[in-house]
Amino acid sequence: MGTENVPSSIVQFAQLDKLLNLGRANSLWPMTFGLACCAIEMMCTGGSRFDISRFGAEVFRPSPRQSDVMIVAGTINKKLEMAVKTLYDQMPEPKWVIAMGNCAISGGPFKVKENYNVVEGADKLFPVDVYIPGCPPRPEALLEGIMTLEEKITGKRRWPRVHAG
Amino acid sequence: MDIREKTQIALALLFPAAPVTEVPVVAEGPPPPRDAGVVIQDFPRCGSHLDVLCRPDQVVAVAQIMDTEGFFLESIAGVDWLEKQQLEVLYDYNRLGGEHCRVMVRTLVPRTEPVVPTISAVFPAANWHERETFDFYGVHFQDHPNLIRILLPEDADFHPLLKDFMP
Amino acid sequence: MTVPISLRHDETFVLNLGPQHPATHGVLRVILTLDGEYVVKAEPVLGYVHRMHEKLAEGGTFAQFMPNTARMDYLHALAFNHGWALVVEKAAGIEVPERAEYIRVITVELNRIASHLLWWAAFLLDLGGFTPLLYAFDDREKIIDLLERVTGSRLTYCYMRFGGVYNDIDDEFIAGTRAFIKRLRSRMPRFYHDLVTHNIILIKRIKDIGFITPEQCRRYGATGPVARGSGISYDIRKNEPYSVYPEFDFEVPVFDECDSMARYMVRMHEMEQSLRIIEQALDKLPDGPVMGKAPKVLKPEAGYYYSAVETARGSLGYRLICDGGKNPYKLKLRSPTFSNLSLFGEVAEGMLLADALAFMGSLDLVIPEIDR
Amino acid sequence: MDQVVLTNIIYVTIFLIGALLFGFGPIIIVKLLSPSSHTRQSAGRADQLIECGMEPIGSAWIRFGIIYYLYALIFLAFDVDVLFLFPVAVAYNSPGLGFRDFFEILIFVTILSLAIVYAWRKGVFIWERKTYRHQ
Repeated sequence: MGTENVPSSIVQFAQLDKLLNLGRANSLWPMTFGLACCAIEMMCTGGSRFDISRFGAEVFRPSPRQSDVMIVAGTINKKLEMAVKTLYDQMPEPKWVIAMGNCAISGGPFKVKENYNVVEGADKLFPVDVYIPGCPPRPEALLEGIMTLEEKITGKRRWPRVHAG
Repeated sequence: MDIREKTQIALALLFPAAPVTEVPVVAEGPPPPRDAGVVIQDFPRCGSHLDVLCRPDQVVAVAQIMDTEGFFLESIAGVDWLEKQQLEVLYDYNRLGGEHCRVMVRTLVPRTEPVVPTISAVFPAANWHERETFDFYGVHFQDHPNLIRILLPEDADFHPLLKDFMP
Repeated sequence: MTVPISLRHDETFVLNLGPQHPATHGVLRVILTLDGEYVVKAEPVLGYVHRMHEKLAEGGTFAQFMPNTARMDYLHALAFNHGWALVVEKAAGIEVPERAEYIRVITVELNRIASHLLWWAAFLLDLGGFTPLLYAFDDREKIIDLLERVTGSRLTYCYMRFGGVYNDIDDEFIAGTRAFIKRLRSRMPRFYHDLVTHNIILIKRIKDIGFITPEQCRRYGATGPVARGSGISYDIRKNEPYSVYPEFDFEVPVFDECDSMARYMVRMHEMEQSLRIIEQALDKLPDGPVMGKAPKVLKPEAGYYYSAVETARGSLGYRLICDGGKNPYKLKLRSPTFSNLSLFGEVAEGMLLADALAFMGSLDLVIPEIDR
Repeated sequence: MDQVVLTNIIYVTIFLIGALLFGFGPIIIVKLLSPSSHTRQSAGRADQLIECGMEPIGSAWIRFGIIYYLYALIFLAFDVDVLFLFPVAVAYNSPGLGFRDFFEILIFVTILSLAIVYAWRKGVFIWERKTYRHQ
């Protein structure tokens, strides 16, 4: 379950939490957080061909207060580090982070010995829930990432898993 | 008389008694030292028509000539010649429309105290380009309106594109 | 122009049009000093997605820098590949076969249309219209499928090699491109011009907004559709012809109203011109090899080289300095949006905030290309 | 206190309690369900104002232009106008309402819309581009 490291609330429901998680998983509101090339693939996923709204995640909220998941799509560099951390803090619980693209996973093509300005991976700043490799990852990969996050939240996978080959 | 000769004559006024010499082409290493002056280059080979080498204090004069001739400042680049302990600031001028002519103006400054006068008064485009050259090479542009870093975080204390920089 | 107003200190407040903002198409931060709805001073702050491309260029060989070029301006990545291939071929003196030149032009022009379509979608998203994004992305996906067949990737292409291109185009690509040309031509008047261009809301929002005089363009070095919207007929494909562009006849759309509507119309007409170029290139496509003879390890002669290429946003220049080694000694990328944005501060002063954002949308910014 | 008055009072109190619940209900639910101690932090900036991830510069408590105040006045004029039109709307289709009453309402609305004419003359609706002199 994705919310076990969230501090407990006064009132605890067992069954109601399952229902709440089902609702949360199927209406993830991502925060518009396009940094670089992966942002264009995120927009293509929002387009009508790959259609992220089939998973209820097409409402891209600009403000962190109204978003559930932060899709880090692009490179975080040292000048943006504090802004990214601030945005993460300003998001209300329960919140999740999808690291989209190699730059957000590990600095990607900029993880070289001359690297003086790129933060090598979003997980250096805050806990990341789903990693989507690719540079940029295809829109289908982003959809798979959202399905994986749904599985992490609700505990079961609603969509059939497609095995390559 | 097309624009290239006109510019070349206008620029040659700055360098008294400097014959227009052919630069010996060197296949290896940094360019050979040569005195200030205007050299004609063949455009298909190296992409610019005129190559002007001038002293740092003549940079503003060259910029004013370019301004009157109707050029625009395309970019300012810094080069770090480590072996010769020199920093080079390279201005690219080009023409917007009309007859095509690209001029490359270069100045060499010692690496220890790289100071070049600013041309942002003549070309406002230079404001950002000079801030970027200061950001990457540490070339100090005299009386620039606000010479602070443009791409790196303000509190960075290194100049990354210098050859001897390694994080 | 009204009489200049001088404001006391406590009559303006500072607002961060910050890194994470839907209208900045990436991570550009503009510190706006506002007097109510009016912009008193706008100062863009860059560097939030600076990814050290020039330092990486000095670290790797010439061929290793090709993928980096696509990650600077990912909307028109093939033009960046083309520029890098041109400057290194100029430096090392490599010949490119005729067919490869034609394929380069076809793919670059397809990529230019895809870039203009995405600009059009994002610009109207800024102005509040969401439906155009669906139409534009529908067409753009067609182009991306075509280019994916040939180059293998959707966005950050690494398709060109020194001396030619990596993959030859087959008949299906040619048939697909012709079908796409017919399709976009049939959709252009209805979905793009009737739905949006003649829409009174769009005309009210961007007509007579954001005046850039030709003199300002020259002093700030603005090129591309921004300059062509202010009456300056400067297109590198026409003024400094490179590759096989002289063999196609196409006009350079120039509007001299100098406002955002003019820049909008320039890009819409440029899409039409690119379709014409692709059509002529497909008709004259010669046969022959696609990859010329190029040495494995390039050691170009020492010297200063420069090549300029026309991208969707303006003139992209590669200032390459070689010292005879196998790595570029110094590479400076003259990115067009860097200069186009530098005039934002001067033009946006005194504008309404909503108009300033519409004006920024008409500049067609791609931030990683500014920050490099 | 006969039957009818009593039921009316009951209806009003139920309605009042419903409104209060509707008002304070979410606050109570949030207090119960939200994490009690803290949310996950990376830089301890949970309660910083939202300004695109940046630290807000200066404060926004400045002396705004008078023009925005005039907009508020126009809104207020028409808000009160609507308030008075409510009873008219309720009694609109009752037989007693003749043309004379309709004209009275019309006159009432036109007098109030003079506020717009006043604002128009004062130039509230002109949003010209300004130029500033920087000290």
